[in-house]
Amino acid sequence: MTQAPQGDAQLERERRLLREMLLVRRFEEKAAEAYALGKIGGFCHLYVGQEAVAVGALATLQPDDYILCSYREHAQALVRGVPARAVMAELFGKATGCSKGKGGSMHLFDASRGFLGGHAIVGGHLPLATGIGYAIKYRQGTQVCLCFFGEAAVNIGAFHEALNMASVWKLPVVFICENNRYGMGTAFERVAAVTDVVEHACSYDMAAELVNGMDVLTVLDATERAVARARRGHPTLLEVRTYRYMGHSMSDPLYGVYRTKDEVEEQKKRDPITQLAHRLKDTGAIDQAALDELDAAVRAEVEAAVKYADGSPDPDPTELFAHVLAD
Amino acid sequence: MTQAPQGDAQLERERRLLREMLLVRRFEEKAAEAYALGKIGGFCHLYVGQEAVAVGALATLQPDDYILCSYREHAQALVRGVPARAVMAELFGKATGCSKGKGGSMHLFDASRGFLGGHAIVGGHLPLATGIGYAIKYRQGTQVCLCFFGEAAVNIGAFHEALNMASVWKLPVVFICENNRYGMGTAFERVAAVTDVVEHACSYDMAAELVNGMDVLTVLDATERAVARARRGHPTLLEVRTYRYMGHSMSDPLYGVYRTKDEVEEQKKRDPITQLAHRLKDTGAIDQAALDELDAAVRAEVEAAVKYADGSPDPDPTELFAHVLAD
Amino acid sequence: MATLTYRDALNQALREEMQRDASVFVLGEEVGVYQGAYKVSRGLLEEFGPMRVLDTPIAELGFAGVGVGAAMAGLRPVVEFMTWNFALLALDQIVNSAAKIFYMSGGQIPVPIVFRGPNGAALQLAAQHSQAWDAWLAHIPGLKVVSPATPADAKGLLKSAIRDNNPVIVLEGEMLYNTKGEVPEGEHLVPIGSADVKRPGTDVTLVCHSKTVAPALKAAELLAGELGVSAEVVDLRSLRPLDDATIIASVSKTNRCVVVEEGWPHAGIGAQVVDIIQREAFDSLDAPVLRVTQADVPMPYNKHLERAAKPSPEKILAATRRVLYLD
Amino acid sequence: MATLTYRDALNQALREEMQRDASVFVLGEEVGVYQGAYKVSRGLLEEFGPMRVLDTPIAELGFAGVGVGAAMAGLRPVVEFMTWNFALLALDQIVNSAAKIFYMSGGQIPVPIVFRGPNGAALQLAAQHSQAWDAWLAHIPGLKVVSPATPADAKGLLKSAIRDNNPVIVLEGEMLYNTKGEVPEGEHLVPIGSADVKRPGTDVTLVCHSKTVAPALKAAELLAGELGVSAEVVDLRSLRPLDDATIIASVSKTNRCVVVEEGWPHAGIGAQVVDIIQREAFDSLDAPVLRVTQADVPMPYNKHLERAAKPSPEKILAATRRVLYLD
Ligand SMILES: Cc1ncc(C[n+]2csc(CCOP(=O)(O)OP(=O)(O)O)c2C)c(N)n1
Ligand SMILES: Cc1ncc(C[n+]2csc(CCOP(=O)(O)OP(=O)(O)O)c2C)c(N)n1
Ligand SMILES: [Mg+2]
Ligand SMILES: [Mg+2]
Repeated sequence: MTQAPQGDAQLERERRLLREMLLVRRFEEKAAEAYALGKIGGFCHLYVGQEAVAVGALATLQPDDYILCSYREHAQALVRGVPARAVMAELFGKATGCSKGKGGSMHLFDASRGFLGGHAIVGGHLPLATGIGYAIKYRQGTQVCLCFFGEAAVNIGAFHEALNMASVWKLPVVFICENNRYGMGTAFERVAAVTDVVEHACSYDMAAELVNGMDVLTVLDATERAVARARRGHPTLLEVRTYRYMGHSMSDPLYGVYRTKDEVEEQKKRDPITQLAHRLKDTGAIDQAALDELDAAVRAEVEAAVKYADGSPDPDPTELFAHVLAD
Repeated sequence: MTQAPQGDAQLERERRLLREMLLVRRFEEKAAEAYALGKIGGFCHLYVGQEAVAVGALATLQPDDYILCSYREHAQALVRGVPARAVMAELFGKATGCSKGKGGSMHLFDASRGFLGGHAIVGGHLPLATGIGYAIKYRQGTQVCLCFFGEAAVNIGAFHEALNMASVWKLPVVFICENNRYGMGTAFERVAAVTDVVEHACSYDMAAELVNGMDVLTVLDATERAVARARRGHPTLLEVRTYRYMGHSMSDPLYGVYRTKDEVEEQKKRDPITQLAHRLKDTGAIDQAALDELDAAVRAEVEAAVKYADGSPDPDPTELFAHVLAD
Repeated sequence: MATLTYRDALNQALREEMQRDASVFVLGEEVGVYQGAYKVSRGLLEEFGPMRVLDTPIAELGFAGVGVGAAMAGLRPVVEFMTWNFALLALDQIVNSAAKIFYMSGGQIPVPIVFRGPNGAALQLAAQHSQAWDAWLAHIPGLKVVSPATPADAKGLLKSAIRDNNPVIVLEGEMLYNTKGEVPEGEHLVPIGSADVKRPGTDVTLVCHSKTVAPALKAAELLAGELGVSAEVVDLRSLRPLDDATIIASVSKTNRCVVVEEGWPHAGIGAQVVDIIQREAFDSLDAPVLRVTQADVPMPYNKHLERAAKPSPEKILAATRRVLYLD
Repeated sequence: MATLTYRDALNQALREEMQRDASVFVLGEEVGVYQGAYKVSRGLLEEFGPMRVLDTPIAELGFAGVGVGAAMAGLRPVVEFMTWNFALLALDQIVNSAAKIFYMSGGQIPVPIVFRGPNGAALQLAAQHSQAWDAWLAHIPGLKVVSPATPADAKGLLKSAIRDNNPVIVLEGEMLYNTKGEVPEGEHLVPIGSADVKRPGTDVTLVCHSKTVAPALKAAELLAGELGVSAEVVDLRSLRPLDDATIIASVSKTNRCVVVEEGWPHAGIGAQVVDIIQREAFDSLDAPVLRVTQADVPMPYNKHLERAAKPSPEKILAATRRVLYLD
């Protein structure tokens, strides 16, 4: 495990983590607005409440590492450095989007950053992660592949097939289960015999950790351990306990029949952004003015992204038939 | 758990178990002959060496219980009481076969005995077992469903999906994994991160037992416990350690490159039939003469089955289009 | 007659059949507590309870198999796929279990089950969530496949499907759920295998089904208005079996035909319709039959590209002009 | 030129491409230690080692996804399905991942992968093991699909498939593996998308592919002998894209056509061929195009029923007599 940075470096790092969480939060809020205005279509799954997971986990990566996500992946794309305007433009379906407007919210891609999507079949990308891990080992590379998915994906066969092979072949993959308690409107305990996802690691002789997903530093540390293990050729299953503040997607109710408003409000008290902001203020690392400044900067960035997306052209009609096959 | 029979009843029972194992052994030997003669076609998977599993497990059932199997199911059909001639006729593809000659070795069916097949996609019948368990519970019935499958099926997603649902819904299903160490030519440890199949039960909060599959009484006892538990509404995963003497199917080599002749010979020393025969002789429950008589009777039954199958007609050509759809 | 939405017509069919037959139950993701992802099962949990309205884990292969197993044991499951896109994971159970067990068992074990859900594209759901499986499912002997276009047909075909003793595929449409129409109260059954002439005409036949019926009717209007051409609109309703007679009768009268479908062109349903027409009405054809289908590409996210990919009244009109040699 | 079996031609193609390009590797069940269930990969493990000849668990969905992931990361996997029947479980990865990722990513991430294995019926393998997926796979944009009938085409098409930057489906045949033919040494590439006239003729066109080429050629012989009819036999070789030009050219010359395929009739490849012919060669057709397919039933086990279900020279002859109006 790499030595955690000290003093200023650590503060600097924490400020960066705070900024990234804020960026995600503001981006998602804007996306919700744009969706309401009909500028974004289809399914749009927001990350509000879960920011600490993507931000903490991705802080551990090198530029040549790989990332695979489900359809709830705006945050991972942003944190990985895909420009907010390219992500927003993709949600708007514009030619300037990171998938040229052909993928949309559920299918963000940026090959130049090892960001390999955005996949919308629950569990479908887990075998892909094992395959990417295999390619890394095949080339005797030192990269890792981080694979994010929700807890409901644990009930589908692909999860098991992917973990078993990653373990048998000793691949550099970190499986990050974002356990936000619900798969759409279904509480995990109603459809899973065992609700501690980490337990599944035993069946695959795989290292595992249960992680508090509302604390970005905890996520970062746990992922750092897992990534180091991966670079030594051993996969890990991380169960990160987190919570989704908004509806499953923009087409779903905010609370729904499956959870109470109180529960949601209760969870918001553990808000990862507020927590870190407080800590930084308590330690005097940042004051309210600096915080407001940070927030203003982030809001400006997101505003600019929306303007950019709005002003960008739709794909040329000929794009319909482009990229069906590679040359 | 039902009281185990005492004295004579127990001896009588053990003689019956011996007879059933002998029937299976002789039947499979004849099937191998018939296959060599081209009277049986397609894939034909024999049960030689594994007799104690089907015989021990099925001894615990009531007439209205259900049984689901993989393609290696001649034994289960015979032990369940499907006449040897109807099974042999099916292998011969005759109109008098238990599936009218349309299913063959891998698809034996006898609805009247709750024998619901004979399924040839690895893992494919496990969800069916869960569904049958659901139907039993739905009708508030007291039956159970026994589901047999090989250890290699544990690596496929359907196994996990089926076990999770059986546990969440508390269904009367006993999942019997016949661990004969190999899936075709692949040793389990080469493709499974964890080789104790029972460990998977933990991920589904399911009762489990590791069972010596070369001892019919051990199998019977363990299954009896599982069946009793099922009738109380709790599924069980049984891992029964057994061994296949012959090739994976009649199209595969006897030993192959994946195991040695010595290993096979070594295993034969634990032969379930020899073991029980010895015990019965030691206890004086049966003498050599009676044993020979029993074997002769079984051989005669199998001979008669072959004659019957041989003499039976092929399905009428119009059968090709019959039973595609039910009325 | 009451005016209902397509959604409520399906809901009524489910409720009436569940009231009529205690062996009918529905299962799938979110069908219970959440009232159905598209609210087709609204209110059923409250009326029939959790055994008959079963929320499943995200495990399409597994719960499709659970349905088949329950059907083998004599129940009449109605399996809802949240969308047919996810049924790709369940095809092994639909094709290898549901469609074959009656045949393989020599007619012993019928599988009375319904698989239903929205099929094809909605709006901007992108490539993985915008697929029409009409041609694939209709390809399979042992299945019946229906695709209602109106609320009345939705109710009548779903009721017939539930009473059928075979696996029946019901292809619905998210874009149809809110469409309104008159629906007969109570006992209203539409026989599986009968097409319906939605608009009579004399000059050209427009064959369509499901979501393409509306654009076909629209095109027929335009044809009557702009060109004084009388188009007969034939709604297939059933894709397997196809109602050859109705198709042939219409084309024998009009001598010209355009076949419209939502799916991809290559080996689509339309190709089969063309095959039938040229075979059975060869001499009455005055022009080649033309087809209007989805563009032969994965569905793009951008809404303009998506619109350009879908069949439309304009495209149908253009094709019709060509079969009428008006260009 | 050397005379090789179809099996050895495939083996040679694999070996040559693995020697030529270090990023090519094969994976699947039994491909390594067991030398391949049908010995297509014989000797490769010894020559290239376990990283490049990877034995997988029985997890079709999982290892197909592993292949796709490896391809996304730049390798060129050749995934072997022991038979295509089992690929039913992997269709989500083939259709939703392999065929769509290049498009959804706006052309950023090509997926250069081959999925290969025996397709369709062999002898008496019964319903679950005797399915031809030609029509299903050819239906999907984003895939290429080839189906070689001869050893030379098997080598040339597999080599082209491995070098292609797209997912390519290679449909082989267990009944073809032992057939012999001349095979060019070394660099022999058959372009994907080109049909081949296997026998020139003037009076009628017989369109076929894969296992139906032999019966078509046999029928052509009989036609020449018995009736003095000159039949042109067009081997499609590639099912997606189809070589429309070659088909049209032949039918424009012969004015009559019979389309033969191994699969089921309803929305089969033959239907698409018929659609093309009646659209592009309408005026040159002197008779309806007729089709010879598998009987529209699940494959029965009994060998006489099975034979009756399959296309045969006799059936092709009978259909040809009808398109020639000789009956
Ligand atoms: C195989 C499959 N089944 C169903 C769906 C529809 N669906 C999309 S997301 C979702 C819930 C997933 O929940 P979870 O895995 O916990 O992720 P979360 O949305 O909570 O991040 C469902 C049922 C799908 N996309 N894929
Ligand atoms: C999904 C699937 N993949 C591959 C096969 C081919 N196949 C048939 S049996 C078998 C091995 C199964 O081994 P195991 O489950 O241990 O059962 P055993 O044969 O040892 O009884 C394989 C690979 C299949 N039938 N189904
Ligand atoms: Mg969740
Ligand atoms: Mg085994």
